[in-house]
Amino acid sequence: MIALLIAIPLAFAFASIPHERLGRYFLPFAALFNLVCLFFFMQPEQILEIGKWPAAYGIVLVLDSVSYPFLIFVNLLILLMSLSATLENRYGTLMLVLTAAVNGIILTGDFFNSFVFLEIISVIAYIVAAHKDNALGAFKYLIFGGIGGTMYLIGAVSVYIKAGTLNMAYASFITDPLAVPIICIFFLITFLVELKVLPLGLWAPDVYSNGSSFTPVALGSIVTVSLVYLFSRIFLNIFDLPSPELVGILAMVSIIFAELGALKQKNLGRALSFATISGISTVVAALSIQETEVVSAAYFYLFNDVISKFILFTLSAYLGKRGFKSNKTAGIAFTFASLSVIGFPMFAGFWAKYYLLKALFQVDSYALPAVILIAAVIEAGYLIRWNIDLWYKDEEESVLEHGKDTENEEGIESIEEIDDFVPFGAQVVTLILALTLVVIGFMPNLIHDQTMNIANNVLDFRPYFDLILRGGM
Amino acid sequence: MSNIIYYVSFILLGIGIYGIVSQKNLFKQLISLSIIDTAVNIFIVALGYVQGGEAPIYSAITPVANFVDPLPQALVLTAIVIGVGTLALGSILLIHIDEKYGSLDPDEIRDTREVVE
Amino acid sequence: MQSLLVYLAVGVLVSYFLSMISKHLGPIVLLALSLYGLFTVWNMPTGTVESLFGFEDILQFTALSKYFSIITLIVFSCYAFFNIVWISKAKRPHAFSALSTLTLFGTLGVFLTPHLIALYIFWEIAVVASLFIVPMGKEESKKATIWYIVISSIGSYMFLYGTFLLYSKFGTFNLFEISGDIASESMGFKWLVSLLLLGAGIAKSGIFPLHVWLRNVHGNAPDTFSAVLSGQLVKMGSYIIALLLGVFPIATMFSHFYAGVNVFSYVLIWLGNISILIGTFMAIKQNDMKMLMAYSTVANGGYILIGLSLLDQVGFAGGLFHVINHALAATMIFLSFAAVVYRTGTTKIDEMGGLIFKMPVTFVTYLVGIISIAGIPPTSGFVSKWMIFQSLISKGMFVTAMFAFVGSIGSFLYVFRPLAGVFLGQLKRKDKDVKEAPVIMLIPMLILVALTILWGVFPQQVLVWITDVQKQFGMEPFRFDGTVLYSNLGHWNSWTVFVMFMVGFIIAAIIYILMPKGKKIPLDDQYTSGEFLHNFDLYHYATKYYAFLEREYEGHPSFEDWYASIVNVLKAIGKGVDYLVRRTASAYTFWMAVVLALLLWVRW
Amino acid sequence: MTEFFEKLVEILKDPLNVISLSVSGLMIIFAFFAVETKKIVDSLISLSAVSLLSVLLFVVLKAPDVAITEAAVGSGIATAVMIFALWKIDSKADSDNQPDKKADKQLNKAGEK
Amino acid sequence: MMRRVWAILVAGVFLYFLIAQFLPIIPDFGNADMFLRVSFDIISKSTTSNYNVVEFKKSKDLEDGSANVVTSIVANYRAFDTLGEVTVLFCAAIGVGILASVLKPKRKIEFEEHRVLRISTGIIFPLILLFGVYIFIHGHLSPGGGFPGGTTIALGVLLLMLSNNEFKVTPVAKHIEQVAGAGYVVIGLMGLAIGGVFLMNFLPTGVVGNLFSGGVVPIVYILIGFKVGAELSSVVSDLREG
Repeated sequence: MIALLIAIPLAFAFASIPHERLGRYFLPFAALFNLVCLFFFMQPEQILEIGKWPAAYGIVLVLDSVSYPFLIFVNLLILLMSLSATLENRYGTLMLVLTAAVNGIILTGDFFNSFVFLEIISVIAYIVAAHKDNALGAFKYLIFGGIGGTMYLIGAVSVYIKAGTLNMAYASFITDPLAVPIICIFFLITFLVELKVLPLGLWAPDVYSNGSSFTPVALGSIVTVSLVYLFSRIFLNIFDLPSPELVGILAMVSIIFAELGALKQKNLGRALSFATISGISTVVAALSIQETEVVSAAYFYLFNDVISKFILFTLSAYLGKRGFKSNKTAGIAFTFASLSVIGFPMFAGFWAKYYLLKALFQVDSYALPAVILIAAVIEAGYLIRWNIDLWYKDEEESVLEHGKDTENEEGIESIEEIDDFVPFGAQVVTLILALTLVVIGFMPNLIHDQTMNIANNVLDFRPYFDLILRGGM
Repeated sequence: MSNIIYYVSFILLGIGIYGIVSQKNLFKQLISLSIIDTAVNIFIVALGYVQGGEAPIYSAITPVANFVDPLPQALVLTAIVIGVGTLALGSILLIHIDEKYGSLDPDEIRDTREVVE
Repeated sequence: MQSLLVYLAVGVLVSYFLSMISKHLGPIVLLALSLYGLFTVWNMPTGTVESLFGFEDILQFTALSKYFSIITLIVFSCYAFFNIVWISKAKRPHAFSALSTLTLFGTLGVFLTPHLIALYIFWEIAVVASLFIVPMGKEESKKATIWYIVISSIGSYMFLYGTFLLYSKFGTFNLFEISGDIASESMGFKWLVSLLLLGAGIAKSGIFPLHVWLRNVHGNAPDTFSAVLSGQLVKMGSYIIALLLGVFPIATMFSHFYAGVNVFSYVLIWLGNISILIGTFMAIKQNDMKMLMAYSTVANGGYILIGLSLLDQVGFAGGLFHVINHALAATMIFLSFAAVVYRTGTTKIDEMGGLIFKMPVTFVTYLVGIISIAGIPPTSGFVSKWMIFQSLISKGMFVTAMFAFVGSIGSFLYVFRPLAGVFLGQLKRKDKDVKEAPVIMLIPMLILVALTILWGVFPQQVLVWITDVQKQFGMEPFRFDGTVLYSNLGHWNSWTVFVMFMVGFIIAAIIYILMPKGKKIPLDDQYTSGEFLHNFDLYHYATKYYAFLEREYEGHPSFEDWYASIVNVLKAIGKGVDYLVRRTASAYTFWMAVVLALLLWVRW
Repeated sequence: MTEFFEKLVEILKDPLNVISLSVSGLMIIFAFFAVETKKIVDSLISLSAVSLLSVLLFVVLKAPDVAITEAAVGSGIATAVMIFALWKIDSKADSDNQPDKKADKQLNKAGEK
Repeated sequence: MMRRVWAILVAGVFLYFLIAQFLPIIPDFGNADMFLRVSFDIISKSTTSNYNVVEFKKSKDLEDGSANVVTSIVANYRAFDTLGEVTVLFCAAIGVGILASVLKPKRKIEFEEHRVLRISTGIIFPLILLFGVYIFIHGHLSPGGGFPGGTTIALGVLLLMLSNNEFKVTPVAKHIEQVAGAGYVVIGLMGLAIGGVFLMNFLPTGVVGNLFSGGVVPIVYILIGFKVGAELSSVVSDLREG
């Protein structure tokens, strides 16, 4: 039954090959179908042994109370993206496959299977990254991600060699004490690459800043969420993180340097991609401190960061050279999102920072809060600069030259539809998301209870293993 | 022949990484990546080898099971196909890069980019 | 209090949507709200505790809250009253009114809660609201906004960090509960927390290391909003300083250092001295009248800081008193500037002149304002400065006293420059048909004038509030009865002084009337070597007005440049990161090897 | 020293080991050539040689499925795809297409130092 | 030259990690003991029942009936991985199609026609096709399977391309791809419908070693073969047409 989450989008994708634009129309329905299934027909704490092979031999899909919220969140994001982005002819099909892959990587309980889904995601990422004639960035990502994928493959196979099975739950019984840290190093490198923690995240800005309306959203929001899930599944639940202090330090360095890189940029998309790096590095730094409060705060931070960056990236893609004078709704959504990223009160971002700092101080880590706050100062600097510049910009002269996609169709369409440049769907979606941020800003418990629940479950291994042992359909 | 095959695959992997780092030309980097893939495949298959085992196929000559480990081979099948998919993408991306910048040498590409931006 | 805050929160939306009907309705809503608030706060007994939005006991109405809320509401009512006409000049009237109301909401909230997180939330609300008003001003105001947000968030994040430090130690966010047991902590912790928490106040009230934003922001903000910025928002910083210095047992927390003043206060006093110095001398240089008043705000912030951190009977009271009269003075000065700009359309001093004939009431407002700033009786400005000087002298802190003295001399100088440049002197040709500002604008200015002189002559009302504050903080309250103020060096009767001044004024008036008038000569009457000069600027008062002084400190170090260069360094690092990003996969792989080596190195 | 030689001899007794050892040596040489040579065409050819030799190695390792897949996919389609890409890139260098000469010109330029 | 030194250092770090750290934790070559690995039960086809000896052409109605154990893993035990694998290739094909369609100047690769090549291709191509089909139809008995078979077909198509310039892959390939890919998912869903589990082997697994054995394994492999063939040939033709 759980397998439908993966099978249905995949079937849609295969069925939509011959017609160019078919996939683009299927996408919302597939995402909606997944959501309906999740809400009404599937409840947590069930597993599926594919092909009726017992867990150790075959592949298991696990739907426990950790993966359930992540699934809902990811499918929601996909649904919104399908409404907001302008997907050219075949990209719809790719997004359908991405839906299947993301659901799969969250559901699967098998190392090699997660590698396969990781590779699907990477291949789609390479294609999507090359959108808007951004081949060079995509190629760099391809080479680097290829090495990362190889590392993951070696890790998965050596898990099989040591544990005799590829199942995640059983793999945690590796008797050799020497083996686990070594294997974890392979996984860790892959995750540092895919989660774009500097210095391994250097590929990200060139990929995200191609001015497309769905590349940064698909990669920066959707894929990132699923990979954060896999990261916490592997390093918080099954094995434990090798040398967490080093990971924390790397992430802190990455936060600061990414903000500095964003400070300098003349191109909104590029600045935002650096901001994404720093945001996700914050999450990684918080996850590397394996305490319940901190982990839950990290998920809250991820939630806020993903939604805000969704809004910012979508609008910045449609923005072109124009300011907000002509389009108030877009401007309001943009401003709300950036205020939430900086962490001003009345928005979700404030509570994200609040819970994070509170939890960090409770576990007596004083460096990370300082880093986060310093980063917030820099972020405030450039994000407010962008806001002011876009709000108070006259339509003709643009103070900052904007994006390298101005010579192709963006530039032409900017002439006839100067007054309303953001498509209706994108406006509605961004406005809804911005209002969500405000609502969470007033009622943070809506999310905080969920994240606390996730954190409690992800940090003890027992229920997961019991679930696998119990088996079932 | 103890572990020599492991060393061989590691050395191949090292050569691939050496190629990626040392070669400016992007095409060379793609080639090095596929060398890395081959090396990893050899390594995985070697992990599944059992001394004196047969190929894991029930047939007239090997009626009873005295097989090498078939699961790594199955994994390697998957890995090979994934590798070729990546390779095809890389080639078409190279064509695009060459169209846009007229070269595959990062230095010249960077010069043209400075002009563009 | 909760009802007041809720009304304000609703008022934000109301003023926005009413502005759609007629842009003049927005300020009227704000005026009504702030008058209502003034009425409520005036009659509210101190010590009442309420809950806000279901959070128990989060609002606590102390004497300090009462004092500062009254100042805020007075300033805001005059500001709103003034805006009723001025709003037609605003760029985005709807947003302007709504954000002004939001600013009032935030600041009142700051004054009403001792809960540190709630305080931070209200603080940031006020910052955000004002943040989006500032860029509605001149063209440079965009850059100014960046200065504003960066420095203000440096301060507020320092505050947040200190808050969480306290929380991790004591497990509560309520400042009054913390204050008891902090004295027993380690010295380093006490220094760290106090400095971090004061960081917000220092950044907000433009004390020395973080004073650079005032010139840009006050100078470029919309004209009337500069009044709120300098008259009210800066006072949020003073509130934080007063609150912490009052609530924390600073005297017992830190060892005594000099003349009965402990180390911490001494550091603060020196910051105040430097601010007075910088503010005064930079104000003398300015040619833009708004920027000039911005630097005078820095100097007065220094006075307030010195007065508060003296932490004794007279000095603390003097600091609090200086808060209110600088609030009034700055508001009326900026409002009069706004009136001038409303008519003439420029803020450059040397582009105006002789407006006294055209706008007499505005001139009177400005005159009283600068008299109060310069601390001349019978205005309230003198009283506070007298108290601060008394305390300094009685403690024998003559260096600080000298700084303060230089500051007041300098304030004579710089306030006279706009006076001479803008209002006296020859009327410019282009200003021939300038009229007096509309009546709606004059009324609030006159109200402020009346208040300043009233509290200069009969300071009892203010002193009652101040002594309440001192009683609440357990200090020995300031002694006074009627109009006679007692310090331990002597006493001062403001009524007698007022009578004497009036007598002197009348005598001067009689002389002025009886004596023959001087003859008026138009500028073009004079010539050199047979050539008529038509370049009037050379003959303008304001050109090279204080050249003899400015010559002395030419080429002084400019902090704005220092901070800008720091930003450039950061940008250079960012450029380096960008350079790394633009490499190919080879370099990325190199970094992967570095990380791998680090991981291996850490394992051993 | 001596026991190493004894070990070597004892290894070389088995012809399978001889094959795999020589194959491995060839693979390493070809791989290094593929990385270091100036002309892309040469490196492509040596790349396909590497994967063909790995087919032999798979056979020795008793993995016929992998061997046949590698033969078809790794050295068949992959090489064809890359050769096509190379021809396209060269044919842009100028209109007529004798791939090899173009490869010389364009890739000597690209592959220098 | 400096690049090479750095490169040697980088490769050295990786090699150090692999040889000094990673090699000690993996068993020596050839000494892997199968009894600790799941593949032991997979070989004896007794993951759900208890251990039994599998004999060629004798033992019947086991849980999995294909003589080629690798195939039984790929197409039955870990069929879900294979679905993902097919998807990877599918995405790569789509990507090549997208990126090739936006190439600005269309530069088709032309060859000078050669008569011998054309005629011999006409003779050989059916044989290649036949061979590919053989490979994936016998995937569960002999080495090979869907991927090499499909690739062989694609190579035959490549030969056609090389032989004459007019040849191009018609949209039929897309439909084959669609039918095969959807068919795979549909088989999985049929398993869900019949056996209640996704990708369940719902057909009877005959005698080990017969052509008609292994339940859905041959069907899956045939579908994969067609799909891979169609995809790879469309990739090659996309790359050529550009």
